[in-house]
Amino acid sequence: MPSVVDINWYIALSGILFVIGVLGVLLRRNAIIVFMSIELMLNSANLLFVAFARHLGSLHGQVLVFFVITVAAAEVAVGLALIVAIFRTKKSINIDEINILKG
Amino acid sequence: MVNPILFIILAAVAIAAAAGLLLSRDAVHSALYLVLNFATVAVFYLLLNAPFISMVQITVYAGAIVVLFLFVIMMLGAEKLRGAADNVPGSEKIHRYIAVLLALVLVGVFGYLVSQNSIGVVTQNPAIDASPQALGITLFQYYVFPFLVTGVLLLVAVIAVAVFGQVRKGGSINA
Amino acid sequence: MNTFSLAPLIIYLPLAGLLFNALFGWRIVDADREVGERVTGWVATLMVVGAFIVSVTLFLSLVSNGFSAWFVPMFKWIVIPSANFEVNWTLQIDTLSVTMMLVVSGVGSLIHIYALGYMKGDMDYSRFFVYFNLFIFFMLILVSGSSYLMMFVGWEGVGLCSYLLISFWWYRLDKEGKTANATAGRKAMVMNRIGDFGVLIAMFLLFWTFGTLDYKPIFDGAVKMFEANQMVQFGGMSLPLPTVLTAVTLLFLLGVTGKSAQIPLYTWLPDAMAGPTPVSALIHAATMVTAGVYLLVRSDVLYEIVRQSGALLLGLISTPDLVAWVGALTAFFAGLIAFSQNDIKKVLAYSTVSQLGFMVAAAGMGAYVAAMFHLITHAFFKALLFLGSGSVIHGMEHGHHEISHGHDGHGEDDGFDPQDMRYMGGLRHKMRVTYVTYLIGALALAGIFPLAGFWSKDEILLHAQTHQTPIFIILALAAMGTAFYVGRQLIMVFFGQPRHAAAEHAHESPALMTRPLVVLAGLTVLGGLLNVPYLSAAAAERAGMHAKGFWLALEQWVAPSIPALELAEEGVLHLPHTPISVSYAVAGLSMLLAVGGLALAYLIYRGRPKTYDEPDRLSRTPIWWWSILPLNSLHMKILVPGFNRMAAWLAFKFDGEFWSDFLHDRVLRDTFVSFADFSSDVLDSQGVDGLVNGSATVVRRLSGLLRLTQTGYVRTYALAVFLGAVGLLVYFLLAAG
Amino acid sequence: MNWILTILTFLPLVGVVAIALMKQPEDGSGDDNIKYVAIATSAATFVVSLLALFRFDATNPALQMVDRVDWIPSWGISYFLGVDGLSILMVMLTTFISLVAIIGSWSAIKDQLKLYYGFMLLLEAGMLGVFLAQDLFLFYIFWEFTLIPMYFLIGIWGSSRRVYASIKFFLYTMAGSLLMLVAILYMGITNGTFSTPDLIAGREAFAHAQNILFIAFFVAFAIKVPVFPFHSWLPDAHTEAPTAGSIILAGVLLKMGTYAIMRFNLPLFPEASYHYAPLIAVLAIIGIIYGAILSFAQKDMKRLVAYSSISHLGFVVLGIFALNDAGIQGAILQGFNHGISTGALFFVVGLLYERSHTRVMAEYGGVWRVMPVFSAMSLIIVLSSMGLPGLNGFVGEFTILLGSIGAESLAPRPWIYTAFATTGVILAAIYLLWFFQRIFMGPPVTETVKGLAPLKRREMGILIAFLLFIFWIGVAPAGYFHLMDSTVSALVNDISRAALALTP
Repeated sequence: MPSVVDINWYIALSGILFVIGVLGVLLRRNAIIVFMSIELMLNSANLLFVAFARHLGSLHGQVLVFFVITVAAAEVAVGLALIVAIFRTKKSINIDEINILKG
Repeated sequence: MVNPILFIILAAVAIAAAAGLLLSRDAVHSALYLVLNFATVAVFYLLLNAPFISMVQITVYAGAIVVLFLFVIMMLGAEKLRGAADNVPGSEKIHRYIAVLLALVLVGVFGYLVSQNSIGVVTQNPAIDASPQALGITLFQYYVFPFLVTGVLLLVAVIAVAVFGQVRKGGSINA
Repeated sequence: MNTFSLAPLIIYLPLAGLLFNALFGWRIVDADREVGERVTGWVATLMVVGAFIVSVTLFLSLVSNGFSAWFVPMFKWIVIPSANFEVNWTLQIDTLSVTMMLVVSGVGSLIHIYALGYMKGDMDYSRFFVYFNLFIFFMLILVSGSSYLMMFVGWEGVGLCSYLLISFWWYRLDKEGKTANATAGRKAMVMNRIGDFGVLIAMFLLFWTFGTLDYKPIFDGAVKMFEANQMVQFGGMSLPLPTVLTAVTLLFLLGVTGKSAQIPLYTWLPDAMAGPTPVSALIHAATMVTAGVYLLVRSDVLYEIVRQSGALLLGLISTPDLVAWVGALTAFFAGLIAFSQNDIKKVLAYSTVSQLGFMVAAAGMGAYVAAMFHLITHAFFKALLFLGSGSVIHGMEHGHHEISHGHDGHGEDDGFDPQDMRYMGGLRHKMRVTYVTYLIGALALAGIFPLAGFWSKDEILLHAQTHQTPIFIILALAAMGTAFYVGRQLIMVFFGQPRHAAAEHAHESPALMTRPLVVLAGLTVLGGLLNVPYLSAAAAERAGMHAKGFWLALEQWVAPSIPALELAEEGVLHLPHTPISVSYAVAGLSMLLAVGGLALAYLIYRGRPKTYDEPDRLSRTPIWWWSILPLNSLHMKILVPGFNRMAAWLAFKFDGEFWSDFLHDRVLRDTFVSFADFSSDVLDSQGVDGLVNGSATVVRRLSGLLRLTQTGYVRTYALAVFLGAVGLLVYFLLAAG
Repeated sequence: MNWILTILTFLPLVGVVAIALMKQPEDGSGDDNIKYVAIATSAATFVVSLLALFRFDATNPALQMVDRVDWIPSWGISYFLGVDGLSILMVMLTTFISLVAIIGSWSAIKDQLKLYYGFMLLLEAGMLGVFLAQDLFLFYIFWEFTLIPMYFLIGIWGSSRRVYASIKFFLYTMAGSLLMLVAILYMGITNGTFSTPDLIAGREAFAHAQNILFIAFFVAFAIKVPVFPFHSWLPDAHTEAPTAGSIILAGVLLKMGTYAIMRFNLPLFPEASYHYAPLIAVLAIIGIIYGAILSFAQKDMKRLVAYSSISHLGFVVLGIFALNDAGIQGAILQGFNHGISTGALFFVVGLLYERSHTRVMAEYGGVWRVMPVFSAMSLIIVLSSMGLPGLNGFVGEFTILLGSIGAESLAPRPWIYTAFATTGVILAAIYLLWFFQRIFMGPPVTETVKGLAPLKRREMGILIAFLLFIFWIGVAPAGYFHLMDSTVSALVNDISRAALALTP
C-alpha cells in the first residue's frame, strides 16, 4: 500500500462516484432518484475540484466548487418544482411515462 | 498529510453510500444514503484543506438540498413512489446493457488515467491559506461577475419555481 | 388703453359662442326645446352682434387714427428660425379689413336673427348655430389677418363651414335615395380645395421671393425689387420678378375661381343651394364668396406690377387682364344660365356667380374701389334676395303643409317642390312684406336708379368703358341679362295667378324673419350713398367745387388700404384709375339696359306659365340651349365618374390584383416556390428517376429508423447524451495519447 | 452615464416581467389587474419621457443625455443612447401613442391578455430603442426587435387574414433590413466603430461606396415608411392588425423609417442624398397621389386609412429630401402629426369596428345621428388629416411644401415637384370627405348602426387627448419647431457643406 495519498486516488474515487451517479440516472425510473444521482455526479466533480485545488495550491478550485453548489441548489429547486408539477398532472413521476416528445 | 488508511475507509463509506442510493428501492432510503455520501465528501474536503467548502457542503447539500428531496418525497407520498420502482420490461434490457457497458468504459478511462500516474502527489505543494477570509478575497477579486450572474440565476430559479408552483383552474399545465 | 387692442375680440366672440353651443347648446336644447332654442340662438346671435359692435369701434378708431393701418399681434404661430420663416397670429386693422368686418358682422348679425326664426324646430338647431358662428369666426380671420397665411386659414375655414352648412341636412335623401346634400357639400369643398391649391403654391412662391408672408413687407419688397429690376433666386432658379408675380397672380386667380365661383370652378355654387336658406344668404351670397374679390383687392400691388411690367402669360395676355376676362365671361354666362333655372334659389345662385363676375372683372381692370363697392352693395341686396326667397319657400312649405293636412286626398305627392318657381305665382298678395322687400332687392340687382346696385354697377361699367371696351360690352350685355332673369323671376313668383294650391295657401313668415328683410331693404335703398359722387368730399374737391362734400366716400376710405392707388399717385405704377364720378352716358345706357331687360321679361313672361307643367316660353330658342350648357355636366358626367373609375381600377386591378396579388404573391413568392418544385420535379421524374426514387426511399427508411430513436423517453435521451460524452472522452484520450 | 434614457428604454420591460408573473385566472377576474399594470407601466414611461423632455436643451444641436458604455470594444460597438432634435418628438410620440394604444385595447382584446400586453410593452421598449440608439449595431438590434412583437400582435389578435398579413409584414421588412445589415457591417468594420457620430465624422472612409450604401439603407427604411413601390405590405398589415396594432403601426412604426432616413442616410451619405433626392422625391410624389387615389376607391374603412398613410408619408419623405430647414422640420412635425391624426383615425375606425364588427363602409351611414359627440370629434380628426389650417396636419404639410419649392436638391425646377405634391391636398379632401360621408352622414339605416353604443368615458378621454394635440399643433406649433430647430439647422449645414465640397 502506498504511503502517500496522491491525486490519483482522488481521481479514482471521484470516477467511481461519478459512474455510480451515471448509472443512477440511466437505470432508475424514479425521477427523484434520478435527481439525486445527478447531485451525486456533481458532488464527485466537486471532490475532484477540491483535490486539484489542494494539489495545485490554488484557491480557484474551491471557488468553483462554491459556484457549483449554488447552481446545484438552484437546479434542484427548479427540478423538484417540475417534478411536483408533473406529478400533479400525470399522477406519476415515472420518467418513462413522460414521453410527449415521442417522434 | 492524509493517512491512506483513513482515505480508504472514507472512500469505502462514500462508495457504499452511493451504491446504496443506486440500489435502494425506497426513495427515502436513497435520500438518507445521499446524506451519508455528502457527509463523507465533506470530511474529504476538510482533509483537503477546504474547511469553508466543507461547511457549505454540510449546510447546503446535506442540510438544504436533501431536506428538499425528503420534503418532496413526503409530499408526493413515499409509498406511491415505491410503486414506481424499476421492473424491467423486455425491451428495456438493451437499454440497461448499454448503460452498464458505457459505465464500464468510463471506469476503464478513469483507471487508465490513474494508472498513468503522471500527475503527482496531492500534498506536494504546501497547504495554502484557505480560510473563509482568503476564499472570500479570491471570490470577490476574480469572480465578481460570475457571482452576480449566479445571483440572477438564483432569482430566476426562484421565479421559475413560483410559476411552476401555481395551481391553475382546471388543473392542467400545458403537457 | 388703445381701442385697437379690442380687435382680437372680433375673433374671440364668435369663438366663445361656438364653443358654448358646441359644448352646452345641444344639451340645453335636448333638455328643453323652447328655452334651449332661445338660449343657443341668441347666444350665437349676440356674439356676432358683439363682433359687429367691435367692428364699429375699430372703424371709429381708424377714423380718429387718420385711416392708417394698425397691427394687433396675438401670439406666435409658425416660427422656424433656421428657415427664417415666421408667421404670427396678427390682426391687421386697416380700412379694407374693417370694411369687410363691418359687412361680415353686420350682414351676419341680420342673417343670424333671421335664422332664429327660419331654423325654429329643426332637429339640429344648436348645430346650425355652431356652424354659423364658426363661419363668422373664420371669415373674420380671413379679412383681418395680416398675412396671406392667416388669410388662408380663414379661406379654408370658410370653405369648411360652407361644406358643413351645405351638407347640413345630410340625413335627407333625394329622390334617388342618395345623400345628395352631403355630396353637394363635398363638391363645394373639393372645388374650393382646387382653388386653395393655387393659393398655397402662390404663397410658397411669395415666401421664397420675399422671405415673408405678411402683406406689407411683401408689397414694399415687390415695389422695391420691381424698381431695382432684381432677379428672384431660389431652389436653383433665377427668374425675373414679373415672371414670378405672373405665376403668383395666376395661381391667386385659380383660388379666386374656386372661392368666388368663377369659370371654370363655379359649378359648386348652384349645388350649394342644398343648404338652409340663411346659409345661402350669408355664405353663398354676401360674404364667403366675396373672399376671392377681397384677395384680388388685397393683392392689388402684385397685379398692378404685372400689368405695368407687361409680362404676358404664354405670350398672350397679362394676368390682370385674364382676371378681367374671366370675371366678365362669368358674369355673362352665369347670367345666361340663370335664364333657364326654375328653382328660385338656383336663379339667385347663378345671379351671384354673375355678380361676382362683375366684381372680379372690376378688380382685374384695376377698379378696386368699384369692386369693393359692388361687393358691399351686393352683400346687402343679395342677402336680402336670399332671405326673401327663404321667406317665400317657408311660406310655400307652410301652404303645402296646410293643404296636405287640411284636406284629405288633395295635393298628394305630385312632385311638389317648394323651391320651384313654376308652383308659385301671385304671391304678392299673400306675402306683403316679403314681396315689397324682394322687389327692392330685385330692382337693385337689375341696376335700377337709385338703388344701391345701380351705383356700384355703374362704377364698374364706367371704368370698363374708359379702359377696356370689349369687357365693357360683355358686362353691359350681362347687366341686361341680369335685368331679364330678375324680371322673369319676379313675374313667376309674385305676379300672375297661383299655379298650385300651396301658393294659394302660402302666408307671410314670422316677424323674426321679416324684420331683417326690412333692415336689409333699407340698406339696399341707401347703400348707394356710400360712394355717391355728389356727396363725396373727395369728388367735390376734384371737381374744384369748394362746396364742401360732407360725406366720407368709400373711395376715400378704402384708398389707404390699396397701396396701388398711392403708388399710382407717386407715379410708380400707372394704374388705370377712374375716380368716382358719373358719366351720364354710361349711367343712361345702363338704366336703359336694365329697363329694357325688365321690359323684355315682362313681354315674354306676362301671365306665363299658366300651369306649373307648361314648358318655358324660351325652351325652343337657341338661347335656352346656351343656358343649359353648363360646365356642370362636364363635371358630373365626365370628371367624377372618370375619377371614380380610375381610382377603382388603380385600387383593385393595379394595386390589388397586379401589384400585390400578381407581382408579390404570384411572381415573387410563387417563383420561389416553383423554383423549388422545379428542381425537385426535374430530378424526380426526368432522367435520374431511379436514383432519386431510390434515394427518397432510403431517406424514408432512414428517417423511419431514426424515428424509433425518438422514443420520448427521457432516459433514452440521457443515454444518448452519455454516449456522446463518453465518446468524446475516449476520443480526447486517444488524441492526447 | 445619465441613466434617464436607459431607464426610459427599459422601463416597459419591468412591466413585461410584472405581467409575466401575474396570474390570469380563467374566469377573467385577474384581467383588469393585467391591464392596470400595463397602463401603469406605459404611463410611467410617458412620465419619464416627459422628464427627458424637460431636461432637453433645444438650443443645443448635439446629442444629449448620452448614455454610453463600451459593449464589444474590439469591434467598436457600444451601448450608446442619446436624444437630439431629430428624435425628441419621436420619443414623445412613441410614449404617448403606446399609452393611448394600451388604454384603447381595454375592451377590444379579450383573450391571451398577458401575452398581448407583454408584447405591447416589448414593442414600446423596442421602438424607444430605435429612436434613442446612436450606435448602428444597437440600432439594428432594436430595429429588428420591433418586428417580433408586431408580428405576433398581427398574427394572434388580427382579423381573418392575419396570418397572411403578418408573414407578409415580417418578410417584407426583414428582407429590407438585411441589406442594411450588410451596409452597417461594412461601414462599421471599415471605420472600426459603429457609433453614428463617429461614423459621420469619418464618412470619407466609405465615401467611394456611398451610393450603394445609401441605397442599402434607403431600401430598408423605404420599406418601413413605406415609399411607393414598397407599400404592398402596409394595407394588409393595417387591415388585419388589431386596433391598437394599427395605431402603433401608423403612429410610430412608420416613423421609424422616416426618422432613420434623417438620422443615418442624410448625414452619413450627404452627396448621395443630393444625388438621389430628385428620384426619391418622384417616388414620394407618386406615393402621395397614388395613395390618395387608392384610398378613395376603398370599400373597407381600415384599408382606406392605411392607403391614406402612404399618401401622408409621401409628404414626409418629400420634405426630407428637400434637404433644407423648412422641409426637414416640416417632415419631422408631419411625422408627429401623422402619428396623432392617423392614430386617431384608426382609433375611430376601431371604435366603430368594436361596436358593429364590420369594416365595410357600405354597412354604415348615419352614425352621426346615433353618436353625435363621437361624430363631431371624428370630423375634427378627419379634417386634421385633410390638412385644414388651424389644425395640425396643415402646419406640417405647409412647411414641407414650402421647403420643397425652394429645395436646392430638386433644382433646377423644384416647383414642378411641389405642384404635383400639392395636388395631394385636393385628393385628401376627396377621399376623406367621401369616407366621412359614407360612414357618418345619411339616415341611419341598418339596425347595427341604430344600436351603436355611446362613447365610454375612457374612449372619450383618448379622443380628447388626440384632439388636444391636433389643436395645439395647429394653433401654436412654434414650440415644436423650436425643439428641433438647432439640430436640423446643424444637419442641413453639414450636409449642404459636404455636398458643396464635392460639386466642382
